[in-house]
Amino acid sequence: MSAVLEVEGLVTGFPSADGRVPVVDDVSLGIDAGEVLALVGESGCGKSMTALSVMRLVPKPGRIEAGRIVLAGRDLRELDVLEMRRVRGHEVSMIFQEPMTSLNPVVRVGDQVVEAIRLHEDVSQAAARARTLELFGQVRIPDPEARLDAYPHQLSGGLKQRVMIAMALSTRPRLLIADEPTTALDVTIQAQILELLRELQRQSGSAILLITHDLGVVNELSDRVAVMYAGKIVEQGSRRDVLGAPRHPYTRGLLRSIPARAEPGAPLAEIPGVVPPPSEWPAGCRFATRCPVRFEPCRDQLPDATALNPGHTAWCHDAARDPEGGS
Amino acid sequence: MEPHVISNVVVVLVLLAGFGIAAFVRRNRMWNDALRELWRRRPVAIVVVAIYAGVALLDSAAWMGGVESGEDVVAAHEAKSVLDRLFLGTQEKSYSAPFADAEFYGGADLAHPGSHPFGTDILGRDVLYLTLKGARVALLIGGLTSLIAIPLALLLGVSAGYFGGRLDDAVFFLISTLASIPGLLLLIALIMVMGQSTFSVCIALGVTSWVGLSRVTRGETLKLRELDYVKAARALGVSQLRILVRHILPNLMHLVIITFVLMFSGLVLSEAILSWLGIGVDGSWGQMIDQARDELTRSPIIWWNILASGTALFGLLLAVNFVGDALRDILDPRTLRDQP
Amino acid sequence: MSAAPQASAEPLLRVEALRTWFPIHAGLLQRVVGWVRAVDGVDLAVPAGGTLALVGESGCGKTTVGHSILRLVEPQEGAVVFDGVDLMSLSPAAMRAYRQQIQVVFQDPMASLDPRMRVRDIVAEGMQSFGIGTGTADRTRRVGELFERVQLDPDQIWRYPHEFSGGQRQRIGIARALAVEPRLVICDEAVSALDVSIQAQILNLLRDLQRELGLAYLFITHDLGVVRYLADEVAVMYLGQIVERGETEAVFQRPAHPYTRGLLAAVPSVDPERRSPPPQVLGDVPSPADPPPGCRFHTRCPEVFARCRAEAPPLFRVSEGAARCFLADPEAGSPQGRAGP
Amino acid sequence: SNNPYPDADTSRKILYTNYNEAPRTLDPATAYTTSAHAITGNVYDTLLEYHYLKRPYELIPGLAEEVPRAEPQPDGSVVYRFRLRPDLLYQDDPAFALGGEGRSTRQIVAADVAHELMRIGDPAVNSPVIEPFSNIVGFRAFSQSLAERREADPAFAAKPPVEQYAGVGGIEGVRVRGERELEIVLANPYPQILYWFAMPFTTPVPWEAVAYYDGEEGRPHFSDRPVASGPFVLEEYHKQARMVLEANPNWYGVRHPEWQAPGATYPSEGAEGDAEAGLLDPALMGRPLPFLERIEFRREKESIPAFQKFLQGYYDASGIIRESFDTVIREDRLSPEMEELGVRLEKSVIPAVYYLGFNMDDPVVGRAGGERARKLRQAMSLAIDAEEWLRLFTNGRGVPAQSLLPPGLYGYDADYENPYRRVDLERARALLAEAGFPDGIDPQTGKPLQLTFDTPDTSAQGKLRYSFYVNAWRKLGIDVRLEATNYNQFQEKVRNGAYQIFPWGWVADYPDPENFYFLLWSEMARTRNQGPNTANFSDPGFDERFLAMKARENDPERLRLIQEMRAILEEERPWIELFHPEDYALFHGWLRGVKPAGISNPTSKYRDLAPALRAEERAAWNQPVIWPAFALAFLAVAVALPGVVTFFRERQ
Amino acid sequence: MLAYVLRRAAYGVLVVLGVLLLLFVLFFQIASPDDVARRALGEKALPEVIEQWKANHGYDRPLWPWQDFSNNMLFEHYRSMLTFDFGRSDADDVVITERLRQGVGPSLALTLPLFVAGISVGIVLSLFVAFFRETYIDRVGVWLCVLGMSVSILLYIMGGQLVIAQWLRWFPISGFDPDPSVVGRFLALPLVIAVLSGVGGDVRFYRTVFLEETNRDYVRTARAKGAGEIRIMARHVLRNALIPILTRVVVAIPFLFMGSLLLESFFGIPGLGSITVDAINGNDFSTLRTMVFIGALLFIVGQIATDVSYALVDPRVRFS
Ligand SMILES: Nc1ncnc2c1ncn2[C@@H]1O[C@H](COP(=O)(O)OP(=O)(O)OP(=O)(O)O)[C@@H](O)[C@H]1O
Ligand SMILES: Nc1ncnc2c1ncn2[C@@H]1O[C@H](COP(=O)(O)OP(=O)(O)OP(=O)(O)O)[C@@H](O)[C@H]1O
Ligand SMILES: [Mg+2]
Ligand SMILES: [Mg+2]
Repeated sequence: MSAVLEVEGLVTGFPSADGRVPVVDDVSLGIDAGEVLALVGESGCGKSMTALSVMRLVPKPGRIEAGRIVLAGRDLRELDVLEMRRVRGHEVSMIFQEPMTSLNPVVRVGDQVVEAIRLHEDVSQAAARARTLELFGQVRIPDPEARLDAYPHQLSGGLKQRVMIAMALSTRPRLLIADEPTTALDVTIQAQILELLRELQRQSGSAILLITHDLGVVNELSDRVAVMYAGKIVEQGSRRDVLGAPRHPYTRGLLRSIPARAEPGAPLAEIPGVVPPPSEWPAGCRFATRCPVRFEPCRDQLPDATALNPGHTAWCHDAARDPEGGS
Repeated sequence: MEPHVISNVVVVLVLLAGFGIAAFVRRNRMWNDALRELWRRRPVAIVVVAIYAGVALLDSAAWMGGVESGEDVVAAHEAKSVLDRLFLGTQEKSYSAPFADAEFYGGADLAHPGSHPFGTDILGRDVLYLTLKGARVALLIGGLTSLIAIPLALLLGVSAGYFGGRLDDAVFFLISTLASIPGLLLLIALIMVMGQSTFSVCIALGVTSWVGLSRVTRGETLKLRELDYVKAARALGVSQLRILVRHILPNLMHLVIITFVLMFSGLVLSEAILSWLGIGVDGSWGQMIDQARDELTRSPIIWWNILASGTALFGLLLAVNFVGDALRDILDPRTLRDQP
Repeated sequence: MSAAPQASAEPLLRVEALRTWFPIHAGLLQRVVGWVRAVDGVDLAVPAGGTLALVGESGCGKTTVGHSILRLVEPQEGAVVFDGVDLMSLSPAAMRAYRQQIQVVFQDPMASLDPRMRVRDIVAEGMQSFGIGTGTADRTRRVGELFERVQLDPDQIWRYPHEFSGGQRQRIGIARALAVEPRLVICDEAVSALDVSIQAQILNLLRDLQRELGLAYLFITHDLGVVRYLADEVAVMYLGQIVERGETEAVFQRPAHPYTRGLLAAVPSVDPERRSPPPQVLGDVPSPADPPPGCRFHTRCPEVFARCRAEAPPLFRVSEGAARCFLADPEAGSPQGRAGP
Repeated sequence: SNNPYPDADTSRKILYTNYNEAPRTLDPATAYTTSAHAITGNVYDTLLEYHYLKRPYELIPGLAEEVPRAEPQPDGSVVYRFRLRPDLLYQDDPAFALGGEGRSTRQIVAADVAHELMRIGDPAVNSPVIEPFSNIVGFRAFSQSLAERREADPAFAAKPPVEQYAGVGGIEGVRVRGERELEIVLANPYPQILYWFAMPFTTPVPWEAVAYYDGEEGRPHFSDRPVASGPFVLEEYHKQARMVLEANPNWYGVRHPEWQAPGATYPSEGAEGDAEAGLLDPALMGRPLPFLERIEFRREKESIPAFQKFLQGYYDASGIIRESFDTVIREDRLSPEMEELGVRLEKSVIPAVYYLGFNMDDPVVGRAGGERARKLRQAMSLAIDAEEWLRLFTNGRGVPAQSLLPPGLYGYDADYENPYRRVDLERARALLAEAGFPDGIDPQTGKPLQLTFDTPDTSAQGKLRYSFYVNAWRKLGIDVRLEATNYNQFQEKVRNGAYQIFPWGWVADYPDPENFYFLLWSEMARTRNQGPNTANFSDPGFDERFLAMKARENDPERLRLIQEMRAILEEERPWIELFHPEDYALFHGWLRGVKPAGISNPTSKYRDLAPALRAEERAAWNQPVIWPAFALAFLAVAVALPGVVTFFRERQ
Repeated sequence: MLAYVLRRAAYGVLVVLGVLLLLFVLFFQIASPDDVARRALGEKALPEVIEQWKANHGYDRPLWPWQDFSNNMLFEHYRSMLTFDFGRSDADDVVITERLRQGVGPSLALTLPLFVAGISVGIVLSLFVAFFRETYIDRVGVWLCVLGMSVSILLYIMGGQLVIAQWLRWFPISGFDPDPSVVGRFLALPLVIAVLSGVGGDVRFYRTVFLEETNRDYVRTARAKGAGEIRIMARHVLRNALIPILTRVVVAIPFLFMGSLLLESFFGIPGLGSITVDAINGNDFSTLRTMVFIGALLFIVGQIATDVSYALVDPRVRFS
């Protein structure tokens, strides 16, 4: 399979009192056609910035500082503003976490999808509208005809997220980035949305970059998983490998602290401490401050990628020391 | 009591309040940080405002005696402020241009040639002196008005927002009613009814300006009332009064300060308009501008009066507006968020 | 089970037929044109030293139940019996004494701390209010102790809330609740806003505190994983009503109400070997201002039948608890006239 | 273009002038302000007029065929006989339909003058000049019986006023003898009465107009709708914006130029200096009036724009309104810039006096203070330098006053020097010490004597002006507080007697000393009798002489009386006489036949202008300067452009 | 929607009644009819003339209903104001309604273009600076705005007259003539000055609003769709920003009125503002209170209109 998106050495930084802070630091990813890659990690670890870097929508004063973002053979960083605009929404689409605020409150939802279509395809208003109606059916919006003319506030959160999905899919993008698409929703709604994404992905074959902090969602939807911690990817591999046999202590800790996996009554395994803010990142492994198995080199030496199973990589001195290991 | 005694007491109170606030700010990290940030962003504007305030204080501390009985015999029996004393005996007979040696019309020699950087006015008074005296009036307008408006606005706005119900309905109705009368007209009507004096101008300005602030505080209180930390305090059995004082008021303070600073320029500008209508405050820059209007048709034109008073007014407002702007950015989380 | 409550004993908190409706105003004179039935006849019981979890979808009225118990909103009817005393009948002054015994921890760790107060004052405020401690210095000392208890650095008590991380702020919120030595703590989505690794720290803390201090929790959450981990009993809420109630394990193993079943099925699995089946419960929760007639769940119920649409089911006793569903009606026998899903 | 008038009007003979405050009323019986007389004087013709050019003022016949002489009667009364010109018409007006279907005008008759005199006597009209007309036999009685009948008989009160007047039998001393003859009988000699017949108060007023314009059913009120007998007709009356007069085609001067009537012909002889001033231009002399097609009064509330428009040539004259003349005079002459524009300056002393008055009812400065207060007043008088004031505030326009009589009036003595009307601080201090206020210190308080100075002007400029006097008194050590209120509050204070020192002025109604001295007659005391004697001055010796003087023609005895009264005032100092203002009117070169009138006397009909010259000058003076607009636009673009360019070039 | 409009209108009526009560207290209780009569008639007026005048102007009744329920000033005040039968001016007996009728034309001739020009110039300029946010254009723009806001309108007017009319001679320095061939000349200068004096505050406010909107999530969505900056500004941001802008605009209605007080007086435009200033100077209480009432009425109507237009712009209000 050919890679739809290839990110190499991406660095995205924000200026701060002491120089620029790379909130995304040397991140490399690859997504193949028809594949769902989940990017997980704790709040503030740089997931959204990675996604926005791909879209080249990093908010000012943030800036992409290095790296290549190759989408279907073209480095997006080389494109000029107009070309990039044609890529956005057309070749890469994005769904955001907050369906409540991500739609323009004063424009009818149908028109917002129509706009997305007509920005990229030279079709008539009527044709675009017909397409929108069709899309609304596809994303299982009940009574799609009436909903075309509804305003966002007239729809529930689940419906709004469906509209967002319809909008993202309207131009059949190669890559769909879903930034925490279900975090704001209730479980019963989340289950429906996940089901929908799963189904749409099967039909369209788009690649999906799924961003979430919920390992359950990862498990439900993804093929491969990349775990991010403090701006860096710490472990990457197939869903089964990462969730079933995690090799990075952070991934392990994360999985163990999920209450649903824990024995009722027994204390939860916890990762002590908090994610350090970018200014306090250690020079070596970023997880070193909280790691239960850290040893000498962790503090000052950046861990190298350690290939474990085919396609399963961990950036950990411990894993490098004991490639077979695991608990 | 003699006016100058009151004025001196006020100076002392203002200074005490200033030290009190400074002490509070020093202890309170949050305000301390905010002020530091303000100083970092707008040092010039703050210095300018401080200079104006200093001049106003210099013109407020007054005492009797120590005045040579010159031309003006009565002056020896009047309390003179520091500023008055600095400019004592600078009187000329009539107009003279800045730094001139002779009278503007007629060319008679001046008593103090070359010593009037802004010239003198028609009665021969030093324009720099008059302009500096205007600072006190401007700050008096702003200060006295806010002393009336802010407590009123807070009292009504906060209690309406917090207790809701009938009280809120009543206050909201009062606010709507007062707010729907165009401010200047209400101002004029009030002053005409009360008779014209500095105090009544300030009362009228206070009455017309508390409404806006009250609306802001009411809205904000409505919001704060529903916040978790207020609910938590209620769950902790904290008394209503204490909640108002400890939780609501401090969280409104930044709004009050911002509104006040932004209101200040509005007050001084309104006073200028009132002066034009003949119901302003004696000695204000508005009045000086108004006095200077006819001088613009004189030929040769008398430009220094309007330039001095206009610039003084402009300078204060500019500095205040810059400070207010920065304060808003620093204190108001809403606009803070807006900075990308 | 380690801390099984004595079933016979009078629970610490008993809520009966609690009803809290919010008026909807409209029209020329702001007349009340309708009601948001946020809480519409809720019964619950929290045993002393035990944990009751209240779960349900967003907007179903969980927070309102919590606030009604504390009388932060005034319920229209119902009884809240705490330690044998009906709180609803108390005057505001008398109520104040009881507030000391029931405390609340909120969801949003930022919004629940006054940004303009030092955390020492935040935590000490309740003590001052109830006269705990002998003076300022004593209270400060106690705050330091509480900080240690919730695993915070006692040297940081003079800081402001924004100088703490989310997990730390939540600990401060807990310390504030503990400061007045309550017997019941209402945790309103106290861990929902936190990352899993932090959430685990807080959950452990809450557990430890319960053990040490014998606290009872009314734990409001929408995360079923947390429920299962923490709660002795669970009450599932839907549109202002309790639809199922029972011991946690029993409810998780043998959910009696179709909504509970749907809810459990919808939780994504974290087992890489297993993925959830397609969801059973479809659609959105109806508006509490205009709840459907009959069974409130019938619009989304996969097992709906004619009676559900016409008649509101009462709570039927099921093995270890109760369910508000005609399927659990012991008298109905086999469900006749059942419509297809 | 900055031409405020429609371009089509450029070539017409329209005089443009401006006003500040619209007249409150145009009813000739009540209108008593300069601004009202600017309209009523031109619209209503009077039986007598003043000669346009001659000084001292001389009465000439207007609607009357000649100026009547006093005819003393054996019983002490005096009769004046007026005879109207034949074939006088009112302007066309729908009101005349009341007198007969389809009529649009009618002849002016003697009864119309009598009608107006009765209106003055009618208490409901509330005329301010009842007092001088009370010299007419039966005038007071007429007022009284009218009031009584109305009180007693509501049906009577409901009738139209003319019928009511007829019902009480009119005024005994006003006898209409046929259409054109009118006799006025005065109970005692009052020679000044003739002047009143040169004022709009006594114009013929048709009863139809009063009855028709009653303010009902959309008809305007008579006070807003004059019905003209004079050279001009009020064409448009929009108080807030403009008033327009058009030449009246029904005026006798237009219909009968052959009469060469003195009131309808440009005079051929004038006063000293008129020939040099171009007033005796052969092109004007002897020509029938009026010259103008139209007069437009534009409202100008602010003096700056008004004056600027004059400089731009859009007003033909400027500086007529008293309040707003801060003009462009240097050292008593036109500035060179002005002269370059071809502007002419006309100076004339207005028969008026401005003064600072003491309230003689006040215990400190007034009568009750006795000798002590008199010395105080004298001292205060000695501190005021009117000349300096004039120099500062009016560019020296005005004659410092030594007595209350302005130049040009009978009894004015240019050589008279008032010992208390010069600046002598030494003497003032001495007097003050004698008065018991050494160095201005009030022995009771130990502080400077405190007095209040009540002024009717709260404007900033007003305060400046009055500060001058306050500063002068401070030199004596008297602490005078300025109490500026608006005009009405000031009047309130005056009515209640709650004032000490006040500024005031008086402009003559007619050129006779009686019109000034009555301001201090005790009968006219303000607080007691609501009269114009605002100082509440009351002195038996003064009153006696005043009454004697009032009844006399100008003769040496009268002069003696005047000097004696002057001596009393000199010593008593109820007033500090300040100055007699000078009117410095500016005129553009294209305006001809302009002589300032001084007293309220309409002169528009004598004015002429050259529209072609005016158009030429205006065009030359008003070339707009355009380049700053381009410069500004260029600057804005230059500042913004680099930013815009880099913004669009920016690639991420 | 209709119910909403009605409700707003009903509250508006209530506020109108409140305003009238306030006016009554100010203008009748505090400034008594006797004073007013004497001010109008002058001091020589005889007592019976004063009584007559008070009767003519309807000032001869007891003030409050509890003094005489069927015949009192309060009810009469309400009746006359609410039926727009304002009676005659205290100062010169002119029928006030007539005077207002004369004043409305010139006022509207000035304020309507001013309203439109002010808003559109403000919005265009603020869109411009908001578009170039974080460049020096934005900073210079904001600087200029603060600068402009710190100058008294008196100085604007005096300076404008001096420079534009007197020195550059572009327009007549003041005056008004409804004649269509010249009316534009008269309005140009006040318009330029008013727009100039107000534009600073407006731009600063609108810019904040625009920036606030450009940081919203839906803008990010639009960018992610591939929409260009200009399109985002015009289609998305502007419409949302209209909501706060509308509030500002209504707040500006009385300011318009107040501004026109100065402008009309300075420029000799015989509109409502001029009438008001004359009434102030002439102590003409009946005209003044009518103007205050009309001002308040305009504001209240404007506010209702905004709330309704809110509903039109903002579907969240429309469908609630
Ligand atoms: N505008 C900004 N200025 C400065 N720093 C920023 C800005 N936006 C984000 N960051 C920093 O970038 C880092 C990564 O943010 P990002 O939004 O990518 O996190 P995330 O993983 O998506 O978190 P979440 O799960 O909360 O969405 C954070 O540490 C944040 O502090
Ligand atoms: N003060 C109030 N006035 C009117 N309606 C209210 C009020 N508070 C809550 N509601 C409504 O009552 C219903 C229940 O609200 P509640 O906050 O109790 O739900 P919840 O279960 O806590 O939801 P969430 O999970 O979102 O916190 C909601 O529909 C809400 O809109
Ligand atoms: Mg994110
Ligand atoms: Mg909740």
